[in-house]
Amino acid sequence: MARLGMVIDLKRCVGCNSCTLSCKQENGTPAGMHYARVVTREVGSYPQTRRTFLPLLCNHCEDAPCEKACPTGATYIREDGIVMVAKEKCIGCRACAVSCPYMNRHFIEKGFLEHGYAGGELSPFEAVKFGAFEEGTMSKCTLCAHRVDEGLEPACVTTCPTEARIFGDWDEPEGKLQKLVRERNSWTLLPECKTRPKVFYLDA
Amino acid sequence: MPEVRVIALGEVRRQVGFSQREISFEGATVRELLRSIATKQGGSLEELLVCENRLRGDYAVVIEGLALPADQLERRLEGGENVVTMAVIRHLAGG
Amino acid sequence: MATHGEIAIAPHRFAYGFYRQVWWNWLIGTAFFCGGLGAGLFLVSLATGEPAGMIAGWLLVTVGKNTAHLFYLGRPERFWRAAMRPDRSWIARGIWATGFFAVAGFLSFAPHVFGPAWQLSGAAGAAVQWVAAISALFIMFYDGFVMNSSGAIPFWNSALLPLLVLMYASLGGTTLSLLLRAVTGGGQEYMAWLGLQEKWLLGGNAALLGAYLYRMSRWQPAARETVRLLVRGRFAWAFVGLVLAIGLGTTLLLTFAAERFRSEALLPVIAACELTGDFTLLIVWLKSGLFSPQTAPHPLSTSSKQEPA
Amino acid sequence: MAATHSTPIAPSEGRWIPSTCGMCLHGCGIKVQVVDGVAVKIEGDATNPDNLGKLCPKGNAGLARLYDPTRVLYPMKRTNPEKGPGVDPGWERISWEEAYETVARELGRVRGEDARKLLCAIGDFQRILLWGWPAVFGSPNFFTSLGNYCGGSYHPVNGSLDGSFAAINDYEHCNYWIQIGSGDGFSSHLHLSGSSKRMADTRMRGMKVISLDPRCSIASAKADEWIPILPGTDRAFVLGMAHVLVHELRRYDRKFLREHTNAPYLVDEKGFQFRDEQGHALVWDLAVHEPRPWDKVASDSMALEGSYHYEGRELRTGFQVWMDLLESHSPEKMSEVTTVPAATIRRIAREFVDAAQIGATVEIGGKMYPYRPAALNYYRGSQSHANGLFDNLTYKLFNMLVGNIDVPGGHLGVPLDHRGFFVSPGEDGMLKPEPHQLHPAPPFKYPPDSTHLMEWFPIGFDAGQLNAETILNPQRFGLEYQPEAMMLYHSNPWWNMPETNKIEEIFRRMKFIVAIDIHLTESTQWADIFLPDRTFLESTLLNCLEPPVVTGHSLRQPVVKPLGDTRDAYEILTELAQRMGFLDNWNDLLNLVCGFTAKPKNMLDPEKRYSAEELFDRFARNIYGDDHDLEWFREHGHAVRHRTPEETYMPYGKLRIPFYFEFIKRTGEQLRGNLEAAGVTGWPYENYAPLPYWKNSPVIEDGRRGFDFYAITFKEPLHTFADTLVMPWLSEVSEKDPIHQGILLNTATGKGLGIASGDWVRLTSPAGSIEGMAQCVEGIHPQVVGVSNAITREFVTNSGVRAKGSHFNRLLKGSLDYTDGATGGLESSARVRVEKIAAAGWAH
Repeated sequence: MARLGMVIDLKRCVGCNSCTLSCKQENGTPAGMHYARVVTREVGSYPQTRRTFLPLLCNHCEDAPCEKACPTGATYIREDGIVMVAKEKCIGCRACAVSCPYMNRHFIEKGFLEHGYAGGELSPFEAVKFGAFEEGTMSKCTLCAHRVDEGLEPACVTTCPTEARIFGDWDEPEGKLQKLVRERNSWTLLPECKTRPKVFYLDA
Repeated sequence: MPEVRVIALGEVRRQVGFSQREISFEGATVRELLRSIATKQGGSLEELLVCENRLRGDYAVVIEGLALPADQLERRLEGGENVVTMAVIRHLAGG
Repeated sequence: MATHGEIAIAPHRFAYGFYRQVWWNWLIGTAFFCGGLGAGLFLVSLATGEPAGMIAGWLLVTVGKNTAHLFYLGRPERFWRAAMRPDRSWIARGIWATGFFAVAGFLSFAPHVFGPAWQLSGAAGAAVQWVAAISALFIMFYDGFVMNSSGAIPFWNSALLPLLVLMYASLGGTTLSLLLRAVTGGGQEYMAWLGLQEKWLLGGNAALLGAYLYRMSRWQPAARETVRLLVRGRFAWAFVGLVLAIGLGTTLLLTFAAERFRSEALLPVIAACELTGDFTLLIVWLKSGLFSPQTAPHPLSTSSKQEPA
Repeated sequence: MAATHSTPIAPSEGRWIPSTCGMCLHGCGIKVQVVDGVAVKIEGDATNPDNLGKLCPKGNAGLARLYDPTRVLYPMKRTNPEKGPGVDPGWERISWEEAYETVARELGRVRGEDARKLLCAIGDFQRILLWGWPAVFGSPNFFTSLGNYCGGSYHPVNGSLDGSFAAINDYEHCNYWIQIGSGDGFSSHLHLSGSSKRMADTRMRGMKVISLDPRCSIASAKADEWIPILPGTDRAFVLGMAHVLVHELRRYDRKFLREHTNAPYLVDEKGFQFRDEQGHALVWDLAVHEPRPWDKVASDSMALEGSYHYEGRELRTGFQVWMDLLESHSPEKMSEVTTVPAATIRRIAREFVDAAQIGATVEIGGKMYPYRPAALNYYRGSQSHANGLFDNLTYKLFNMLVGNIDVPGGHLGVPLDHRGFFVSPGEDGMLKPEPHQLHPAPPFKYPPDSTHLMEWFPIGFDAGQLNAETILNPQRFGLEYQPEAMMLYHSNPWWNMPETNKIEEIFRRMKFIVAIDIHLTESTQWADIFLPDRTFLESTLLNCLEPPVVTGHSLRQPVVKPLGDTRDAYEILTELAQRMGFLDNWNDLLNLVCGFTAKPKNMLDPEKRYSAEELFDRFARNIYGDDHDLEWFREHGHAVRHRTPEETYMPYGKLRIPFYFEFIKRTGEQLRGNLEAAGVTGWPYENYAPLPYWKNSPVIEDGRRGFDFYAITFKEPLHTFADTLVMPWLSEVSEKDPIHQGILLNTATGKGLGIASGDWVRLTSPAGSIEGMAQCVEGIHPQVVGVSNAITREFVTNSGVRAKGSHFNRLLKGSLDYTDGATGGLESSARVRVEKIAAAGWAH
């Protein structure tokens, strides 16, 4: 048993989108789909202005609304807390997409897997990676379960140049995650949705 | 007699007909070394490289990685050094 | 780029701002429309013993609603899987209700169509009619629960939504029942009663919409923004124009006019106006659903500490 | 192709091959997962101390370059003789034999007539070994901007100061970091991924960052304080701070200036070093009150300041000369130039000198060093201006005031490669200045050989922007020939040079163009023959380029079977050299630039052809010894290690570094003599000054002609050069950030002009005009418009990417007046008029 999750340190993050691209190549998502991404925002007014960078990924919520909304049980939560989709059970009703306040559910539209990035034939890379998807079903961030299962960290964590993404297990009282949220000011996204995310953020 | 390894690059190599060679020569200075190396035209490397007692501006002699100043042809060679001779390659690269 | 103060509708998922729900589209709206309308018509017709309405309502649900749903699904061949978790999912419950309705509803009007041989005996017949009625009622409001169970879209997340779709389903059913009676000439004895019901429902729906919008205009920013979109923003033409002015206002005026002049000729126009409003309401409710912005606190301000999960 | 794996590929599948990233010039360590012959994942190599397993977004997009469906995979020839933007070349696949034969014939003809008629554009920074090919061909011409947007003035000053190539502040020890116009540690410049990690660690331990930038860049966004400033005036801000240190606070590192620089050396009335009859530079000895040779006076006896009358001469120390110059640079005056309040200039100056802890020392590795944990770091936009030399000198001198050059916590030189700093003794106890680290400065020549007038920049960079000026006005510069042919090798001069219309005219004049590249660009679509190169994932190379903190080579090796029928650019150039009859000279050049002459047994046989593997096998053994051959690198990936404190901190030991750059003045005087004798007039000699001061640039003067806004360009981590802008993976993401969606202008400015986000605007500069969609933001100076490099491409083959066509370089002038006369650096900002041409939503 474990409760795998992440802490994202906004003081360290420089909004470079390495996570976005690392996820892109690890998961080989079709055009327009990004499990990991960075939302930028300008705050304040000139000259007291800043840009904020908010890296996003599936929050792998304890009370995952996507899992509750799924009529078929295709969305399930693994023992270690990773929220997954069994694509062979998914009917493509998109109730999970509508219920996820973080917009981390992705629908593979018909035709998505027929073309490569530039609209032409699939590249050898895409031919290999697209097999993990199925048209007409949902897909989502798996916290790189296939990497975690081999003892590695998710791709976005491994590549992050500033080490802003910190992966770990919330069940370890003295683990990296618990320590960081004890030491720093931390919060989750949209707490009013009562989803109990396992991704926490540290103040910039 | 000191013995040095002479490396001839580019145009100089074309003139002397070899790329690198161990050379023993009478004397001890760079000038004497250059004098002992014959060119294909029948002259010596000294005639090709030296003008008015100075190394010609379009040729270089590099001894153990350091370029020989044009007026130091009398520099002594102890033997065992690497001596590179070449035509200066202007505009080696951009940037 | 949006600055502090106003929050824009985000053009894509990398932008800060409200994000429009893009998944549930006009096919879902059509399914909800057919479902509510059909079940409403069926229920009104069942209560008033009007087989034509029962048949039409049943067709709207079992053919209209289900076809739209199947067209919408990414994997329609696996639709049956959606029935797996009625304990948790309103969609699953809806599937069961639609299934019960298909059987019980059919059996309810079968004797009228295929002859008395199909007439079930007293208790069984009553049970079938009760099942048909309850499942029809369920179909009339469960869409509201399907939508409001999403805590992600504050505008939908209201206890008033099931009531609103139920009221609209009743209104649509009543309207269509009136029209059918005018066309087929049957069941005239309920015309006055239905006309009265129509007026009350029109007024009730207007009041309910007002309450809904009032409530939402004091709710989370994303809900407030939806209200703005509906009342003054890009959907105002549909909501104010089609839903309020045509669907409720014009319908109500015409209903009074039809009564005043005893003109059944107006009924098709009334039905067209009301059903337009009904359909449009569902579509704009879907289209104007907004997610709340995800954001970091201003880097120079502090936020309250939250306990770890 | 059909999908082959139905689940995500586990990291344990296939094999991981160590290699080197090629997505920018620097080259982080990577490992590539290959499954069934397909490269499926690139990750940072955690064993490489350079990037520590991290990768930037470009590195993470490497597979999209390898498998880019619009890559050119076969040799092609043009069948449509008509050329121009938008004209279909009618490409036709040909054999390598036909391609080589055609190129060797056409270029051979040019070489036979006058080799200088070949214009070369080489932009492959990692394969820097190949840059000498044009020289052995016989052409001096570099027809490309190369690095002079960013490094034109930067590299010569670094080399002149301390024999370094670039510079960075000391991540490990710095506590107060002023960042001017640079992305170091945040978004760009040296080895981004490792630098970002180091910067994050440094900020976490409490270092304060002050960022000066006209735009709220990433560095500014993350900084403790963002100070918006007008483009090209950063120097004025720093001169104002120097004024505060020298004249108001009177706080500077006197010991450092006396012991480690020539600041105390005496300067005569004409600005030359005052020497005795033997030629020794003299200092004023406070003990005996007379000038004495620098090496005969104890440093605490040397006068650092003061004017001295001696035998009727008026002498000042170099330091005093700058003090006198700085007198007129009060914060109030500099505030008028920069728009930054004088109080801010004073405050930052005080914070800086407080943080510098003048006098403190630290022990590292058993050795004592000065400890100066405050430093000013700068790059690109802060100094790529028509007075770029002055900009660079100002930043260096300001750092020197607190004695932080090459000491812990301070401003550290970064070497070009594994050879470290260029250290050799010069005159007067000084380090020999090395303004040219890429090639020796060609001697003065009139008429000039090169179309970019390299012979007239004795301390400068190749001023690529002058190509158009020279080629189109040959009589003005005495150019005796007209170029006829062009070789493009991984370079896009049509895109990368200013005044695009003039560059295009030169393209039109070419009788023959050959391109070696991996895809079609604005430039390569003009080619007659296209020779397809291999990507960094299909070729072999040992790489070490501008690594901060670390040193040593990292191996690039093929991870998959090359796609199509491509050849390694090195082998293409070698084949062409052989066919044109100069293989021997080519090999000899490689013997020289690879350093094989130092270990003659590694030398290439001039008559033999070597594969890239053979070349780099020798290269590896030559540097690291025979036990470190290519096979060793294939297995280990790299020989990268941390630089030692001895290599990092003052590696030149007791040699002094210049404070008063007399050699620049002297060089300028020599050039003046040469050019005047040749009858060339109008050359900007005044930029050959030994000390920097404020003077208006031509861009500031353009403001008087009604061009009331400044235009700048910028890039963020997703992009570098031109290539990444057309890669779908990367452009897709940058298209989602408003910063990269249009022309940025301040919201209040927009309001004043009646411009809102989404409106279509036109920028017009003295050089040209561009159009684009307006994006109103708060994070930009109200007098500045910003154009992301992500919207500058005009030609795209990838159907997933739009050509945005707001090509910033069209706004820049490439002429001599907009060039730094001393370094050849170009002016990278422009003055523009801004006008609204269509409202939002109107199709344009």
